[in-house]
Amino acid sequence: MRTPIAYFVMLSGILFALGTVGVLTRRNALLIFMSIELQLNAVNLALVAFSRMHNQLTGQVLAFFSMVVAAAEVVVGLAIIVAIFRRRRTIDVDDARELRW
Amino acid sequence: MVAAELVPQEAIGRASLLWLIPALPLLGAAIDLFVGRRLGRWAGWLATALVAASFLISIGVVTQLLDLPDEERLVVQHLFDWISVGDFRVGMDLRLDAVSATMILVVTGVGSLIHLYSIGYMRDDPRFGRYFAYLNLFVFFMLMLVLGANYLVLYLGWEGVGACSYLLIGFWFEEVANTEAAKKAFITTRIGDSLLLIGLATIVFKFGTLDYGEVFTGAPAVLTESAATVIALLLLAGAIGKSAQLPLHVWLPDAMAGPTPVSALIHAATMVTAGVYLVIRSVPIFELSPVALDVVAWVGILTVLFGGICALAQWDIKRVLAYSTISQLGFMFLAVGLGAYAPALFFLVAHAFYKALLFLGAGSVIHGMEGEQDLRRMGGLGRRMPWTAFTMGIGALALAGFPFLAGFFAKDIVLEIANTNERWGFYVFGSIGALLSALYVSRLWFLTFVGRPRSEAAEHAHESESLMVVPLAVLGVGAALGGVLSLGPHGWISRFVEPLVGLVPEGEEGIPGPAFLVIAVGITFAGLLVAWWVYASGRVDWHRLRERLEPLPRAALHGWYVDRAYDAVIVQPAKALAGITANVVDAKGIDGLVNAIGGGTRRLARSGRLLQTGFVRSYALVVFAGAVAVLLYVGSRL
Amino acid sequence: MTPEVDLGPVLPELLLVAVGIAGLLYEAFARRSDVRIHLTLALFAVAVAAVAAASLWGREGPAFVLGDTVAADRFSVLATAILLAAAFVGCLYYAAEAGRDPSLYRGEFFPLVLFATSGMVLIAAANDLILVFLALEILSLSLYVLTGITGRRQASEASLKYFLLGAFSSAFFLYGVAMAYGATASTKVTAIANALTGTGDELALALVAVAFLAIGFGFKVSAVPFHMWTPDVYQGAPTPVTAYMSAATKVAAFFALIRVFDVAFQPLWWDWTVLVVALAALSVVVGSVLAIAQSDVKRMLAFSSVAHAGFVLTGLTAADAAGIRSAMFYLVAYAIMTLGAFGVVMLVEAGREGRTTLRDFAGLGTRRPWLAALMTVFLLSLAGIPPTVGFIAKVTVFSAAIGAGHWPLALLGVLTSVVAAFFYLRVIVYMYMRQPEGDPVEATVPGAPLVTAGVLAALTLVLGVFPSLLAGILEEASILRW
Amino acid sequence: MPLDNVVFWVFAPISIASAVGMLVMRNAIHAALFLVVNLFCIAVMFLLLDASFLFAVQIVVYAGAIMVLFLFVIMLLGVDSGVSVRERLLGQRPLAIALAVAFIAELFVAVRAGIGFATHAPPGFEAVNQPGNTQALSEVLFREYFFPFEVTSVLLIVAAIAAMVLARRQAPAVTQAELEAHRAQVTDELEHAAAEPPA
Amino acid sequence: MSEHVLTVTVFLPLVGVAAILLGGRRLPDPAVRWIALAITLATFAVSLTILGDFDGADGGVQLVDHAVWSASAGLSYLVGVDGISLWLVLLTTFLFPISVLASWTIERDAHRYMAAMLALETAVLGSFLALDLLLFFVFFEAMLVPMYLLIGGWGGERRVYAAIKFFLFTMAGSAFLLVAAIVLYANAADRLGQGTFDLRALAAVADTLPVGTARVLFLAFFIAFAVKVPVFPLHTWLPDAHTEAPTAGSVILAALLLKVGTYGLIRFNLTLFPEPSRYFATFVSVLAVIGIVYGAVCALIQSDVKRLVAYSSVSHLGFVVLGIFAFTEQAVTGGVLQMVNHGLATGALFLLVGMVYERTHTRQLSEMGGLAGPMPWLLGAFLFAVFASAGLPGLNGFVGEFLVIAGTFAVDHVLGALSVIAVVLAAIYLLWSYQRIALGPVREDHRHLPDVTRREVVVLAPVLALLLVLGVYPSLITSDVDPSTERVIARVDPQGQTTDVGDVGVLEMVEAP
Repeated sequence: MRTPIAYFVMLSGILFALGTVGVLTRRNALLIFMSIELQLNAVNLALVAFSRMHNQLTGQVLAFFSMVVAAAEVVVGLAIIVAIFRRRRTIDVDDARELRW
Repeated sequence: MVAAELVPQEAIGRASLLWLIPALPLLGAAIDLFVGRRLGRWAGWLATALVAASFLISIGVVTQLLDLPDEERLVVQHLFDWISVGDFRVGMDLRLDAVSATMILVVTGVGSLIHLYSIGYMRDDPRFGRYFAYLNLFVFFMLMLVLGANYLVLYLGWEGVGACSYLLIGFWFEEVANTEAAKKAFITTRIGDSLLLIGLATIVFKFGTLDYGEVFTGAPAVLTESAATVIALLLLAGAIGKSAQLPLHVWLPDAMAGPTPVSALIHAATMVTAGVYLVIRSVPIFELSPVALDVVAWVGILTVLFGGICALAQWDIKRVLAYSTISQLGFMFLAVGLGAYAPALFFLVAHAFYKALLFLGAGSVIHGMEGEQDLRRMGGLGRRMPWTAFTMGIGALALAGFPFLAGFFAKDIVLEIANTNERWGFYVFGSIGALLSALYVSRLWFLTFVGRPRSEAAEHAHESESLMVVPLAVLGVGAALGGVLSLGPHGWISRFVEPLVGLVPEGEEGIPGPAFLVIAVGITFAGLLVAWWVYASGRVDWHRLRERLEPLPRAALHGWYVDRAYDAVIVQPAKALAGITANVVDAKGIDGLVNAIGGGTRRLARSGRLLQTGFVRSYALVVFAGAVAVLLYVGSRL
Repeated sequence: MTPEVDLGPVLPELLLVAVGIAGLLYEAFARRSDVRIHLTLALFAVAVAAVAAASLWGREGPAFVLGDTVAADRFSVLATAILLAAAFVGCLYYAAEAGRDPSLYRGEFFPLVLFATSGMVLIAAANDLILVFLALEILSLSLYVLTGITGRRQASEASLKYFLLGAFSSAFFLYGVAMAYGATASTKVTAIANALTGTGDELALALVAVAFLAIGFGFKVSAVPFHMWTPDVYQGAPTPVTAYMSAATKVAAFFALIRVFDVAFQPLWWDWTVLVVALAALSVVVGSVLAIAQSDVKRMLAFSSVAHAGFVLTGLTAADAAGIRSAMFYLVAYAIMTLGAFGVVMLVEAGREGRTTLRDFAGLGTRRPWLAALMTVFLLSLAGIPPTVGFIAKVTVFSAAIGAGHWPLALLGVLTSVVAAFFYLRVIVYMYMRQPEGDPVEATVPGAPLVTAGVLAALTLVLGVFPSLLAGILEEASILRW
Repeated sequence: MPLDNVVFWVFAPISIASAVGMLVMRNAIHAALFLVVNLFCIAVMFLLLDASFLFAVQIVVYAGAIMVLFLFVIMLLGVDSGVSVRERLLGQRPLAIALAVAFIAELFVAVRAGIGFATHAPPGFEAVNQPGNTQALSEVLFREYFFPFEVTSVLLIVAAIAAMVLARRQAPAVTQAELEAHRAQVTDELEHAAAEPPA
Repeated sequence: MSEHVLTVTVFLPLVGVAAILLGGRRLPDPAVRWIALAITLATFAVSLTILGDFDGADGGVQLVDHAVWSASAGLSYLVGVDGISLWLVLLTTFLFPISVLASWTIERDAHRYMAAMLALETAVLGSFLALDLLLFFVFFEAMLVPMYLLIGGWGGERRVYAAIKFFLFTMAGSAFLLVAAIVLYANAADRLGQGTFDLRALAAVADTLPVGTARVLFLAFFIAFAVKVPVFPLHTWLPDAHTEAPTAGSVILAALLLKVGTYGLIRFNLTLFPEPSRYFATFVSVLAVIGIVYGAVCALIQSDVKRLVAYSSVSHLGFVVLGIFAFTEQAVTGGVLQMVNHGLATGALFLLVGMVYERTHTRQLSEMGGLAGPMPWLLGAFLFAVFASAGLPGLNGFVGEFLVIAGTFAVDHVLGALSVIAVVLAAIYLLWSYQRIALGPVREDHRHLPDVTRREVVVLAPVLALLLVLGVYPSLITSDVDPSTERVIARVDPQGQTTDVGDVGVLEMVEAP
């Protein structure tokens, strides 16, 4: 393979940063959540890249676990968002600010 | 020329009763204080009896002293260690020597007479018992002052008499003026006392002790002239305050607010003379500093003139006497300053008699006039109060320096010593002072007892009860005959005291002896005659005369406005300063800073809590910013 | 090769999970779930797990089991003990609260707490970063749900915020795990340490890993600037949950942090202590200062917990056994006093229609003297006033920090505790120096939580006077092998 | 240019572009679809890195199951129109972008120092992947990581409970207005409270 | 018993706390009062046996009671008494029954009040007796809480502000102390291999510190104690706290709590840091003199009588600090004596102010006047205390003041002389305030106020008697204090030029030339 590992790591970093920007700028709870998924995926990319770098499969196992976690998070997250929506009829996170100051 | 410090003798025989002399009045004070109300009139008799007992013991002790040879006339009784820290010890020690012997006789003698007088004078006072408690307490402290064998016991008495003076001046505390006067007396003297305290600290620094014996023995070796000057001046400051000398004299005229017997005892006979006593006591130190002695003399002479002029302008009978006291104390200071310690002590004794007499007489007048004190409303009382008039006449003549009465000898010796070529200034001013004394005292007597009654009260005045008159008579005898103690510069009292304080310095005579005597007597008669001419002859309208001399009499009446000057220059600025310190520097400045720190934190918190906007995205932003910051740090470590 | 399976060291976790599932089944199939049965089950689980944990104290055997992913040491036993205690108290509180107001009752609370606790116990014992991550997720997900379990408006908002920020920060944590793997080719704590000891080749990635892991842990322990969720969530969550969460999460996360930083990244201590110092300083200052402006007691305690995280971090600036001991002691103390304080808040809240503002504490000293007395003890302990355990805890962390040369940080910590004292005292002011207002619904105080709080208060004082009771245990537990 | 390089340089920009697309899409469904594209690109990267099993899982689980779940919820809630994309927080966007750029830069520095941009993956990964990626992976997973694997089951149970708990309907308690009023009152009081300096 | 007498003394009041708190509402208020009184009296009795066991000639620490508290952390329970602490302990145990008795009229929450008082007693006693730095700190901090509750719960109008200010101010000061103590501990760990807070061991450790470090640590200790004393300019908590505290609170605050500060200066600053003590002596002395004058000046124009007494405390405590940092035996012993004296005199003043307040319900000088008419005994006692406070010889305030002045003057003429200003100012503010309270015309509604009650006589008589006794026979105290101060000075200033102003040797000088 000719592509340096660092390229993959940097790509993961860029995607992670973009995910972060998504968390920070989107008001839709679902989209924020999707951005977090993007971040987790970016990390997976890094893990797999490192796995390749070290000539090991451990990294891939880690990525596998990370996917499981992501799946579980999705369940909980979506449940919370649905619950919120039921109560408030909106999933605009900027509206959820009764708790402040 | 100072004699060496004597060798102290043990207190044996009658002298072992020395401690009883102060103890008895203290006992009286305690009893009268706690159960005085239940004792009723007996409170007064008890107090009087105890002071009289002290007087008797004093006589017994002093006679024993007299039996000893000159160089052994020093008895020290150690009661207990008052302070003992490290090598610094202060004993509660009593010291009987010629000087203190003289003083205790005066204090207990005059004191018991005034106690007796007070029984009558204070008869109707609701706080009769308490009055005598205070009076006894005063005698106790005064005796401690003079009997103390070290400066700290002296200071104990010194402050104690001040406190008693405070209590007694403000005895009728319902009147604000009285309490003001009491406070003024205490505080003004305390200014002097504080300097005295520094003086004591200096003595401790130089000698490591406050014991008279050690200090006096060591003084010539330990003290340089400048050190001696410093200590002497600090002691003098205390003396000036207590003896109401310029510039701390302002409290004494006001102190007349107290009951008149108090003025007689404290503010004429005893307490105010403590300053003179202190200087005489400290002769070994003063002798080392000619400068200090000069200062003493100058303070004395200035006070003589100042007091005399002010006394001349007063309308209040007691204020005349108060200024007179100031002036007379000036004479004593003058004497001390000139090195005439023994004569000064004699002056003190003589003054105690005639001034106590004058005060008690004035008290009798006031009593007879139902509390009136204004000379302008008196007149012609001589017929209604003959005993008072007579005895006061003796006192007045004595003060004026009428030949062969006590005051004559006293003043005469002082002027005689001043009568040298180098010191002719003191002589001249002293003579003027003598003239003023004669003038104001005869003015007082004439205005009070001669002429027509100038008020309703004066017409109905009555002689006081015998309880009050007897002491007058006894004091009258003393004032008249006190001179026998000191006939000439080498009288009895001088011989008694000189082993301790040294001889009267001899100087080259200025005005020859006979001429001097003529001048002295002439001055007295001149004063009496002028006063008679103005106030008693009826040929002069003294009101008009006074008006013509304005504004001088008014200025003199108000003590040359020294009070007002002090108020404007010291008291008011000090109050303002205190106000600024407490309300601005402390409240706004220091505490303001404290509150600002607190308030600043709270403001910070109040604005800081707004960071917690409730927007989850803001929170995420902060987290991310933190992450970037952490990475930035990591980057810096690469 | 089949790996040797020694489940002994994870027996407490297994027990918790097993009973948790049992509770879940009961909840699913019972017609009307009964809080008493749930409570009994949960307390039973905790008790049994505690016994299991206790038996591990004297365990002989390999230090690392289950494929070297779990460390079987006394360090994790101690953590287990504290966490079980917190779970115990949390369940008691919730049962009482649910008994008072049935509308608050959700049977799933108990299994969730058991699962969360199992995650926490595991995180303290995890010897592999990925296991740390998994355990972290178990406890986090449980807590997200617990926060919103009553379904009330504020609770669900708190739950959402907690979830979004939690997921956000766990992404960072995971990135950290990835970086650590990238740097050392392993995620085993001990292996990382060994790898880093050898050469400094891939130091850069290791440092990045440290940074990301610090962010993840910082979030969990609510260290500034990763604390933003804390006040909102503590305030919004039901008080029993807050009590449990504030004590247990912090303990678990700190134990994990200690193992990761003081073992895995021990070779890099020179670098990470600076980070810890910065986080500690920020936390104590921001936590203490911002608490001043709070009018809600739960929110105030939330900020105070931020400050306390700072104090634990202060102890951890000493990258040695002393630092670990001090941090552990502080965590024990913190768990005791925060559980107690929130317990009292819960009991007060019960009489004030769910409100927890300072005003609701007015006159408590006369209304409920015992409650006020207990609260006073906890507050003084939180403020670090002797003779409470909070004081000794502060002294130990400052000792550790000063021993490591960080005296300016210690000074800052002590000074900010003065600031902190202000708001703790203010509660006392309200309790004792203000008249109560309104006519509160004086609900009868349930016995169990009151007794629990009483026991905690007694512990606060006893450990404050005899801190040496813990000394031996801490000494043993602070030995981390690698 | 070797094939893998080409693939990388084709899919990397696409993945970034799709990520950006997700960020800027008004419509949630569009955003979700961009995310799917992105996930697919990452799956391709996995393939490049010889992780064929993960490639499959990525597509099946992520792009398939998870994203479908997302889309399902989006449609269920029908909320897309309800959420504005206007930024109401001052400086949020510029700050977010600036920080992201800084983040990338820092990472760049770290990666350059840590790995270096010339370092290639070592050869011999085929040996590691014997007898095939999936089997090899399962060896590691079930030997070395069997315990974490078991732990994930707890995670999934928790997720299940979460869904159970949160799906229920709730009853309202104290109204927000009441609480707000109460709090405002207390806050007001605090302004003039205890430690106010003396007037 | 006798080997644990100090421990018994310290913790006996806690028994009372337990009894009162456990008794709770079952105990009626009178029972609570009597329990508190009995316990404090018992403590006093026990403390008197200390006096019996104490060897006054030995300047060292005696009756040491030691127990390991936490071996791993190097903490120990270590108490002991020397001449300096002995009389402060006795002052404490003496004043507490009186304070309890003075609080007899507390109606509201008597349980809590008395419990706080008793807890306070333990804390104060512990502070005076602890020889372990951390143990001291524990008691030092623990003092704050009951005092805080007393001020905040039973104080005047601005009690909450005053209580919090008191608490935070002191705590802020002690922050430095804690850090410095731990630094010493860490150094002990370095040098001895085992960390310790034992004062005796720490002194040796402190000697090995670099000069700069020692000086910084000295300052840290100093700040803590300076707040407590309080030394200018850290005094502003004091007027508020004194003014707002209930009577017994003010008494204990002024008489005892402030003394913990000055005691700490001797016990810790001087003993641990000899070189820095010398280095900063002038600085501290200047602050002390500023405080002496400043406190007096501020007292001059106060309109609230308790505030006035509070500022007078600033001034008086300045004397104590001045004495301590003169390093002459007389000054230091005088300082210690002055601690006791100020405790008694100011305690008496606060008791009296409290009694007057109970009758007139005002502390404003402008609203009083002429009270000596209806209440001659009460105001007589007041005047007695005023004189004692003003340093009238024969009463207790004088001897200490004089020893300090003389002892200081010997080493620094200027400061010694300046401090005397306060002698005058004290007379002014005390007499002026007394005049405005007691003298002049009495207000109509005050005309029939009752004079002292029997209980009040019991409260006042012992204190007033001691004012007199210590004025006449201060050796009662100084003979025990002196050997201990000698040791302290020998440590601080081993080559000192002037350590005993009595050691001039005049008679040798007379003979020598």
